[in-house]
Amino acid sequence: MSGEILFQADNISKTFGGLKAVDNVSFALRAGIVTTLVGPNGAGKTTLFNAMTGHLVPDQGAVTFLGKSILGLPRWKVARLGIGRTFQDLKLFSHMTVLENVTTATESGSWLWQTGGRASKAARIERIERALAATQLQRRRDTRAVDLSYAERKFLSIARIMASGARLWLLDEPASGLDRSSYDRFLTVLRNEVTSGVTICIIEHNLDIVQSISDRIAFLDQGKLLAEGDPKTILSDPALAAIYFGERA
Amino acid sequence: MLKSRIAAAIVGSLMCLGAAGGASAQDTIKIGANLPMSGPNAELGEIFSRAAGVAVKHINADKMLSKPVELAIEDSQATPQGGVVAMNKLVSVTKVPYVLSAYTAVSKAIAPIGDRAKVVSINGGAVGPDLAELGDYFWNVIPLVNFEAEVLIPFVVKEKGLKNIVLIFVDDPLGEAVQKVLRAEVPKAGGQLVGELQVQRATQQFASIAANVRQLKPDAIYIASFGTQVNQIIKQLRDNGVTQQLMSYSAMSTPSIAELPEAKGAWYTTQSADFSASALGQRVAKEYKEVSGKDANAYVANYYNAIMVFGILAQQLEKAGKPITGTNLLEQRRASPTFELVGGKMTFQQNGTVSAPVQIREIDGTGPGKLIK
Amino acid sequence: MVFLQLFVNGLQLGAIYALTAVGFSLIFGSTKIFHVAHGSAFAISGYIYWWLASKLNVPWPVATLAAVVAAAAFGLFMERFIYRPIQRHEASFFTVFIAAFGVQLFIQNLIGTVAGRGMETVTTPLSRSIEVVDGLFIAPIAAISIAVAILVFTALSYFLGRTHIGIAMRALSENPDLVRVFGLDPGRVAQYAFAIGSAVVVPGAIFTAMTAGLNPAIGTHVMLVSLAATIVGGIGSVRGAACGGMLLGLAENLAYWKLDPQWSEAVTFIVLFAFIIFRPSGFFGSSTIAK
Amino acid sequence: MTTYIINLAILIGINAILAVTLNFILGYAGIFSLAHAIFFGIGAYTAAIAAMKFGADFAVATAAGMVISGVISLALALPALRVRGEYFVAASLGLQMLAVTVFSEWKSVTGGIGGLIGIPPARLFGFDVSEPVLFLGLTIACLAVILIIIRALVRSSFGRSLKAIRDDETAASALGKNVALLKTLAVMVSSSFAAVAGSLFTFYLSFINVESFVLEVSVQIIAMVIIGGTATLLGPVIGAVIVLLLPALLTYLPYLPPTEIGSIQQMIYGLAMVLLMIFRPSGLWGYGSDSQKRGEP
Repeated sequence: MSGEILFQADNISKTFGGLKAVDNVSFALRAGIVTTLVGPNGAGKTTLFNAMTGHLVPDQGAVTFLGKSILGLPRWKVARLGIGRTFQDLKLFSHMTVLENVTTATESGSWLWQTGGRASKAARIERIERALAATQLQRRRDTRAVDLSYAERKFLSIARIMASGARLWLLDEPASGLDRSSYDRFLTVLRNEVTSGVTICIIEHNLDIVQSISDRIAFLDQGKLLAEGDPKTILSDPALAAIYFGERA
Repeated sequence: MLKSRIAAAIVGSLMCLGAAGGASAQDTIKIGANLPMSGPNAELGEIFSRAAGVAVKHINADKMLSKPVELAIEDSQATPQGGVVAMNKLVSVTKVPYVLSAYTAVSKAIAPIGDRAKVVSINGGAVGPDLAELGDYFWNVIPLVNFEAEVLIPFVVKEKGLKNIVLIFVDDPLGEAVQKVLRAEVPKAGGQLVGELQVQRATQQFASIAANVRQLKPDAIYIASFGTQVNQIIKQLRDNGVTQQLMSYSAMSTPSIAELPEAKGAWYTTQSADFSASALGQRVAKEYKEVSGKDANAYVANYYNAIMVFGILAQQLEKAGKPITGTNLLEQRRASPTFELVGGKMTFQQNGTVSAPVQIREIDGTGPGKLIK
Repeated sequence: MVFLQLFVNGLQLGAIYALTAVGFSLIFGSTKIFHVAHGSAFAISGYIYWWLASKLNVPWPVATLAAVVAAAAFGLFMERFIYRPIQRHEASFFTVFIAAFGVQLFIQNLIGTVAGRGMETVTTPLSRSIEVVDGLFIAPIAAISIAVAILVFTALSYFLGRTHIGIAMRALSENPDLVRVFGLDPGRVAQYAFAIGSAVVVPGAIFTAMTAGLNPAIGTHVMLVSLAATIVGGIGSVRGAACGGMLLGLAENLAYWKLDPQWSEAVTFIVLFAFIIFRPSGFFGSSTIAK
Repeated sequence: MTTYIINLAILIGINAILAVTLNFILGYAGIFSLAHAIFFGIGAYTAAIAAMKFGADFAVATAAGMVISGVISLALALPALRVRGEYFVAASLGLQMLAVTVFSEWKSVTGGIGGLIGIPPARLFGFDVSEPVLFLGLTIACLAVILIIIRALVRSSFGRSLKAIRDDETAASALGKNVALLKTLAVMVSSSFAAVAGSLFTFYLSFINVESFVLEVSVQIIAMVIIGGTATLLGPVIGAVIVLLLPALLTYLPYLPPTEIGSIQQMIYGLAMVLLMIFRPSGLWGYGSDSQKRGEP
């Protein structure tokens, strides 16, 4: 279960005023699988995401997507290459309706109209409806994002990335705070997407979630990549567990 | 639903605009005043309107006209847009034949409206020379600044022997007009214009201007600005070691300058508004002091005269049995262009400007100051 | 020598600007309220002082005290009765802006009606400059205003650095949650900020009344300058606002050295614009708001 | 009487255009410009010069104004890209003050404070439209067209992208939106439409000077937008009506001491602003009193 390498980071580092948030990390994301980034708080998981999506430029190292370097590209260019992400604090467009939130995700063109004519318009609408259906937000399509329930907001952020048509998803704690049922729904959504060819990288704390969705796990601590491998080996490693649960060995 | 209520309110208010307009009663003769009644230039608007008020009182007290005269004051805020709105209201709602105006920019903006509606606008405050070219229906009852400078400069240079003049002027039509006049007059009188310092209307700090003035070592400084800026220039020049003679035009005749200790000894020109000279003058000065608590100055004379010009013309029209319209007022003025007013005889020229005797005064802390020429 | 003269003038004006800017910066820093009515506090206290000192011949310390009280009271009033009610509905930035502007307009015209619309000055020998070296004139008030400015800033930085409430204010400008840690409610801190921020304009107002003179519209100009100074210095940084005010005062005056006078005002805003483009965080500011 | 109402209506129309165009960037793109009067001014001066020097038709003069204004608006877009919130407000303020200085000092073009006088009456495709009634028609037509265009823009993908940027710039860019380009476009659109108001103003007054394009005017336009309600189509129009009608109505207040009338009007106006903001912060046309963070920098 290892497709071609979609995304590659080669010993990238990022320091904030002395503190090494990401320390010489190298790892790859293979197409069609779910890779999970685990590690205690402050391990540099989100910083790594930011470095991968151009939200910040690593001090050193190389970042390539589909073999092309995306280092130093502006965020919107990175996004247009097909790397989508969600945020811990969702960052929904609060005063826009659910439909608007999802629709605008399909419209990356900057001009007064969208290029591509009828065909692409139809395609966009199809994508929008699919996203709404998958996240069961159809009924709420005309509600403003601020007025949604917490779970609904989480799903909206997923619907947005789904509609954007990105082929690599970077999800920052997407399941945190979800109740059981919506959490199961969430898993099925991800699974379907993966089978339909999307590659996913997740930051997650909850270990049984990690267990249930990961095909691969990368373990970070204090900005370093300590281990990478399949869930069983990583999760059964006592040393890592020790670090994860905070007793420094 | 609020929105519908808003809509209703707007419609309602428009109607009441209409009603108010229709309701303007005709048992009085209304004349308009389009003056700055708010904002930084309102001090003058206050003086102008009070002076006009005194004149109206006289016209009514002396029964000069068949119906009592009533003054409708609108606020021009000393801006073109404000002036235009106010002018439109005076012309087409209050329906006045005669409007008091002030400020060069405002006058320029409202003159076309007056011209179209055949309503006379008369200015007694602004002195920009280009006010002479605003058409038949725009009159000036104040000698424009060029008259004043032409009198002052020879006096200063020849009689007082102050040869080197520095000009501080505001960058508007007035300031530039003065600049033009001084460039011509000073050399003609045998003096020299050693410096020209332009300031913006908004400027309030003049310490560094003073520094520049000191560098130029002039014998006298001519200040061509208006409103509170004149006060600030005078005070800060004196505060910052400029001891030379200060001089200006009628803008220096505001009470707040008269009270400004730093202004003592400054010379300024104004059309002769010697209130003590005539009985009329004394009456005006007295009653003005009653309403305002301040001594009458040249502006008081101007706006008093502006209203009086109307009173006299209207009286003559009534005698001749003609209606009091802008057109008739203009005709009548051309027929009899000379008026007996505060400060003596005053004659309108064909282009609607007056030539009045100009006098030079020295500020001595008592109202308009002492007459020195 | 001209240069030196202009420099001295710049320092004097800069001191006044700094004193007004600091108040604005303090308030904005700790409440994130864009207090455009700050100029009104300046106008009010200036006129109170003028009225007491030159109309009623009250001794200057009393007049000053009254002015301080008036300014602080105005600040508290704004916080309590204007800004707080508005912010109850998560008011937008410009809702606050318009309300504050409305107040400014009201105060300006109120002063005009009550105190008259001419220029009013407090006459004092202090504003008369003496020729110290030939060609260099310095008024006692220049020295005084600079001294007072320094005094106020030392006091202020002591207050912000040492006292409980002061530290809380600084914290508030960093992040509001921190204040609860101090066991203070942001409302209280905000009131302090407004009271103190408004009170520190008083010296500037009084010096202006003695030098340039007061007029009802003066608040607007003051507001513009202190806003500019705050940005140039870095939002929320008292030290920054002080330096910003100084810089603007100097720039405005040194402009007379080479430029025609009518450009001196523009210089202020050229400096401002340049700072925003090239150094958005100002001298000392944390560029949190700037992207 | 009617002439007065018509004249007032024309001014309201012109200001409504300004408010609507400002709302496009303020309400929808979250760009808080204190410099809108600049583009009003550029439109006015351009139209005036086009008409005086080249006897240009209203349409031509307006088009010229729109182009020039659109180009110069890049000066405003620049800070809009670098900074946000109060910083941008201050930047636009600085720009506004600079523009005023230029307007009043570049005398050869703007006539300084003396202004430009003797602007010919408006002609449209050869017909004289300077008659108040006709001119009112012209004004309303312009306003209507602009409203329609803005409505279309707001509902287009462009409008959605702007709103997205307003609500969360980071998320917008993470969805592939070129924030810089979008903001620049928005500013250009808004500024060039503001120039239309300028052109109308020029032909209406047949005299313009810098005093009509100063900071106070920018603030008044903002007042219209906020009072009416940001990010609503008609809000700004309502705002313009109220802001211009209020003082006009106040002039009918009886028994005001004549010398104080101006100040009292201004005080009531100021007070009205404050009360409105306290009791209806989302604007008269806005969504009731539900909390809206929109407009938060």
